[in-house]
Amino acid sequence: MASAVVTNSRLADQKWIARGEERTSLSRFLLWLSPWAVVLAVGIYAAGLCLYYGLNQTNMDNRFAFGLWIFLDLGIIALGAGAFFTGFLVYILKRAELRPILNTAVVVGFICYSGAVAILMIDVGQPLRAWFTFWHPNTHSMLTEVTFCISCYLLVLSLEYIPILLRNRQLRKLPSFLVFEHQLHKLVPVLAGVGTLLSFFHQGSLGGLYGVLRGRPFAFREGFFIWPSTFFLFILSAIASGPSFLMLVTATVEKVTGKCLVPPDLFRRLGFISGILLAIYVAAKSIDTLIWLNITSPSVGFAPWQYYMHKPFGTPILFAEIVLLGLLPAFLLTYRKTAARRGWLLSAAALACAGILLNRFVLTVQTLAVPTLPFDEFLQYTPSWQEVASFGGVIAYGVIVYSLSYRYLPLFAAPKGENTHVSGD
Amino acid sequence: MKMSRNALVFGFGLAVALVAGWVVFPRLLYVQKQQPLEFRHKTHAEKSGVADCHECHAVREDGAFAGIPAMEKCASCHSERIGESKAEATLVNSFIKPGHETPWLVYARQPANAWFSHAIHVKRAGLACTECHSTYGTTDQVRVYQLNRISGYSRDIWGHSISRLRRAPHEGMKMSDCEDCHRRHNVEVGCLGCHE
Amino acid sequence: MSARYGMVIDLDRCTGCGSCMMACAAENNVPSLPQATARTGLTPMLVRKVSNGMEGIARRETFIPILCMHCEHDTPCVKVCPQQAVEVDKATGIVMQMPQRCLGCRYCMTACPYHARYFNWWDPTWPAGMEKSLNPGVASRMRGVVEKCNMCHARLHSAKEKAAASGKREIDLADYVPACVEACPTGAIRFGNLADKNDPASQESRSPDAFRLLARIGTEPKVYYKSKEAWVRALAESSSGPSLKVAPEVQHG
Amino acid sequence: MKVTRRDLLVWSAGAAAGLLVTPVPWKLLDDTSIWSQNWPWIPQPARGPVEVKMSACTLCPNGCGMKVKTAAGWPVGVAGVSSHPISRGALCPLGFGAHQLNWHPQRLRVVRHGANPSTWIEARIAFAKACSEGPVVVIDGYPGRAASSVLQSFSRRRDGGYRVVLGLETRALAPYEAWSGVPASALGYDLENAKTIVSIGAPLLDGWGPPGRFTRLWAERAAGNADPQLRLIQVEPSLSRTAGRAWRWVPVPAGAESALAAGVARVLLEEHMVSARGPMPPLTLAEAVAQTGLTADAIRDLARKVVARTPAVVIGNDDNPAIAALNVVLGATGSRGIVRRSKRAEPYVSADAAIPGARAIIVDASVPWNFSPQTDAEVFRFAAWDGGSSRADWLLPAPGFLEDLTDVPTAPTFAFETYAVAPGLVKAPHEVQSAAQFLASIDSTLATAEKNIHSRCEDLFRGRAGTLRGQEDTPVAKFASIQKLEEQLWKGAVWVGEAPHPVTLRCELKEWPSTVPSAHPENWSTTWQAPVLPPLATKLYRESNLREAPEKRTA
Repeated sequence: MASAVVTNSRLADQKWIARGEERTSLSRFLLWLSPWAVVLAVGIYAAGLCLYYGLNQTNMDNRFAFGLWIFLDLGIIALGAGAFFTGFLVYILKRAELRPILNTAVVVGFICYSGAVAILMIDVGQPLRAWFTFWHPNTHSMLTEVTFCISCYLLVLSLEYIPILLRNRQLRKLPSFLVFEHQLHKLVPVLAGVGTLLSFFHQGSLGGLYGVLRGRPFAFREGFFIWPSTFFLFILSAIASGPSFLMLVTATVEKVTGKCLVPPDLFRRLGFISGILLAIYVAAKSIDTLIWLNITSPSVGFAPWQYYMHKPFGTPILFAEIVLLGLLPAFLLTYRKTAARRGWLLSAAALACAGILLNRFVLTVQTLAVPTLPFDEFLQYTPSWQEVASFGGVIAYGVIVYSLSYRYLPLFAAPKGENTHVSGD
Repeated sequence: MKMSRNALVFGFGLAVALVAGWVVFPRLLYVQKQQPLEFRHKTHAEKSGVADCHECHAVREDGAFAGIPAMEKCASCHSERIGESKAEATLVNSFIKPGHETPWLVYARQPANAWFSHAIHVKRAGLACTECHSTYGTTDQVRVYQLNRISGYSRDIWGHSISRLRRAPHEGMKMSDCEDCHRRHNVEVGCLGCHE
Repeated sequence: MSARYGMVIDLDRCTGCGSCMMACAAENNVPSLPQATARTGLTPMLVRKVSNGMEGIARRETFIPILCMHCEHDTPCVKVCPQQAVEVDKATGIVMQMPQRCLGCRYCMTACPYHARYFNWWDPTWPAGMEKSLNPGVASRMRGVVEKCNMCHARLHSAKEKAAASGKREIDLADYVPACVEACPTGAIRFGNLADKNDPASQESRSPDAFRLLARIGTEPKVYYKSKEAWVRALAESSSGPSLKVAPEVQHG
Repeated sequence: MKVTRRDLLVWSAGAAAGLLVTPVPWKLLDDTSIWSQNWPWIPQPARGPVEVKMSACTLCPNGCGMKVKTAAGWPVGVAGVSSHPISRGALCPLGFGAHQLNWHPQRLRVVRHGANPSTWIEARIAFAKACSEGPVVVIDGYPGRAASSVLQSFSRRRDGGYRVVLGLETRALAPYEAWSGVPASALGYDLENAKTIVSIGAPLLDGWGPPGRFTRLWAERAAGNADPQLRLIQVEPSLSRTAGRAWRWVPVPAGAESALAAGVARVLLEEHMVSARGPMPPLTLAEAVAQTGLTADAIRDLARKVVARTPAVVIGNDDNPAIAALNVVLGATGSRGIVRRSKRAEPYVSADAAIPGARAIIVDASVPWNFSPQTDAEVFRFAAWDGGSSRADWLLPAPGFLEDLTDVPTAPTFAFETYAVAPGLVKAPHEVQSAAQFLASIDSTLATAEKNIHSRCEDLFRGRAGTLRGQEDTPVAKFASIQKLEEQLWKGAVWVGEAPHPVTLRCELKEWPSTVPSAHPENWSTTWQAPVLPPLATKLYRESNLREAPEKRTA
């Protein structure tokens, strides 16, 4: 969609668009949505196939029991971490300057989490029994922790999303909604707090998910108390990549709409936060890797080299994960000269996100591919079109929801009288 | 005024829901089914002098439970019609003569994945039949079998009181009921103990 | 007293005939699905063929029956299951899988180092009428759940029942023999109570030739293997994967 | 008064609040959860009394003892019988899935004429017509049964012929028949007393004879032992299951078996390692070396190993006379090795030869599916399963697994005579009929198989020889009445005859036989070319790399 913007002309859906906001014509907007709608439709069809005929529609098998979908879940939940982290910074640490991207953060978070939950529902063999986890939870299972936290946090995100939704021009007309929104808004700081707590836990337990697998020496990590080191690494990497991802999203929107939506220095601030955290993460990750390669893994008789003797999963991946997509972006994001340049900043952010995705990919896919029994082979797995389609469906769903929110909700206009909520501003 | 109107409407909704939930719902949930024959435990106990349940519902020496007696057991007395009742006619003509088993609707029938051993509960633990099957063995007619439309099992599994609040000790055969009894007698069995 | 059922499989006796796999599948009502492949099949008992990696006269092959190892300590699948569909039975030490509780998340499958857990990718189906040949006492599983070796618990049930009927508290081990053990034509699989020091199986498990797969991971599997051939033990202990090459001690020809 | 939107909201609020204190939500949750754990469309085992019955496996001529578990009257599982003298508790993998065979999708339920369905009446008419035109030949795949004698006497009356298709193990004994005049079907291998067994391509551990025989022997006397009581030397091109488990494996290219046998024989004779005398093979050691690819020392060493521990016997996997000749040289015929187990006088006529002049040919269900007679006569083929691509004119549905009473004569390769009975445990569908039943129904003067079984039991009882081996062993002489004896047989007991008389097999061999190039039959189910396999066996092929499906192997 071109950056030209139609102005001063009444749009077909003008009365739904916030006053003073300029939006492109409805037809062009729909034109922009239509391809995504198609992808989403195909995705829903594929998901339907999986639900109706069962998981034989996928290309997973008894040894590759987790596939593309789990990677997707871990990936988007990591990127969605921007939501809770920004909320945390704004409301708990009172960093008011981040407020302009707060709404975007919430919407992005909502999209990521709802998408992840949707995929999880397809991924389990008996979705109608998924709720048993709440009735007969196994408190020792990381997955139980994940299930509880993610579902609770999705609820929180929806509650955070509602006030933004209610700021729509038409919905504001209903007095009761206005009241509701105002009440709810008082609650948002609390929600942010709760969200932070929940997110901390499930981001961690998503890491723990693999870290606890004693039977998979490639993933198994020692840890503190009940939590393997991956638990903490995941939290770190998630909050490190979150801001970068927000930055990318916002930048994309600015590019697409050709508007300047946030104060120019905001990106630098985000980048700096992201960079610092990334640096810490890289340090921690390196230490963890050393401990794992030299102590944890040899202690159960697995020589480090054998994890990396299978192409294309050689040591280059490890290098890329830590240096190329970790150390490098961390530097670019924090170093004054590069951080000052938008181009550098954004590409660094992109690298950071890619790094996190690679990390999730390695942990989910390589773990299963690497042989454990002495007479096992290295495994290959290619997802079926149904898996890919539902994957794409989630992405499309995200784009569509975000586009709609952007068009009809004041995502970037800080609502008036709001600053009074925040001290030190 | 407005307030009271609201209260009224609210109460009305409440009342409707309560009636629907407590009165209508149970009727909708269960299908009433008649047994193929009208069997009288009492009469059989008196006429044939059968005192003990085990004489017909025996546990075989390998421990397997024989359950409802097979047709030849009935045929041993009913090879020809005894008495004039309609049920008698059906028994002889449509089951014994052609040699079909009677398709009894079993009140206590559990899902295929549940395993229950009468031998262990009766022979080892010495439970009386009545502890689970109530005094059904002495009644004088067969009850209506109530089939749960959703789960497809007998109402006896859930127990007769729909709330499961004030129910008789023998009422209900859900897993939780088994667990309760096991807890009371602190006999521990894992999932494996009762599941196939 | 609580038993600890386990097995010792003498690999030198295994001829790879596959009787154990057949008997297991028949006993546990495992369907023969035309759609299933080696990747997606259901083989609670799976005999795998392994070699010493050499070729020609120096080549040696042996067969390793893989089933659930019923890990005793820190059982990987038990602690990961989100809704308690897997448990280590206190009385028997059997790691048991409850298909009716399972939601099919397959986390346990990723946790199992032995790949001894199988997912029902399809609903079970049999040719018309063949469901009459299903073994009573074992409920057939549905699509979307994980299953594995439950050590023929149906046979354990009937053994218990028989004991109860004859007024005994403990079962007679002669009444409880898993299908694979019963089927093995060479008697390569010895089943017994490892907790009982006098039990033949428990004694064999302590013999110098006995070993366990991936024992070093520390999950205390209750399925032991046994072989006098050095290369077999070397293979089992190695962590170097299929690239391993071990020269045999006996020269053929 | 008019109802406002507000009223509706309030009303539903009340209703919602009310529902929460009714059983509705909670009961629905509970019931749906039970429903979701017991999907109604998942087949579940039938309920009914469980019993264990004794019978024997009728899939192949080995007749392993079978414990059959039935529920509500249907077989739901099989197991071996440890007290059984033939199978000793073992069954082959196919056996464990046999109880599902009757439900196989390819089960024959209607008479087929060519490609189109027909009826028994039409089949009878066609058969009667053919009979009126000329002689009738009957082909049997499992001779010696009570049913076989029905087939035999029928063909005699129709001045036709009685031909048999023998299993590979029996066919390997053909040369001795030629040299001694004792029918191959009366010969067996004395493995129980052997200390060294040289198998030239015979899948001894993989479907050779009843699995309970050699497999058990090997497990007891050889498995995992560097210096075993029973030395198994496997001569085979590739590392087969048997070769992999053998004490020694001698890789020899396919087709060089005769050369190896000759080479070994030459060494044995030249170096006077054997007391028995036999013809010196024309082949020189050098030629043997050239053909087998082994070194001269290797052949000498092999020869030494063969005679190091006696009794020794050589077992081939086909009727290669060179291998038989080696046994003669070894002196492994008569008193040990190859022995005569029964007094049968006249040999069977093999069905492989062309069948001239016959108008109709009855092919019994026991004949391997892949056998098709070389003839222009009208072929009436009995079969329980349609293996497809049958060249028979008529396909007639026969009883399936344990669907009729049959008896079990001595298993191929056995060193002593046995007799057992396999009671039918399942009611056969009304439309099926065995060849014996069919012929008996045509010629009412024929004794039925049941009658024959009874008269055989009488013979056993009168003979007063041998022992009935079941839960406990009882000498036949101890039986008070024939009923008692039959009762025991029906309960799975097996009659075992006396040990063979040593000197009844004398092989006259003047010079070394000229050899035919040996064919290499595939492992497993060589004894039983089934039209179909148990579904679980097919599963085993598909879902593991343990075995390759026969169709793949032959391809």
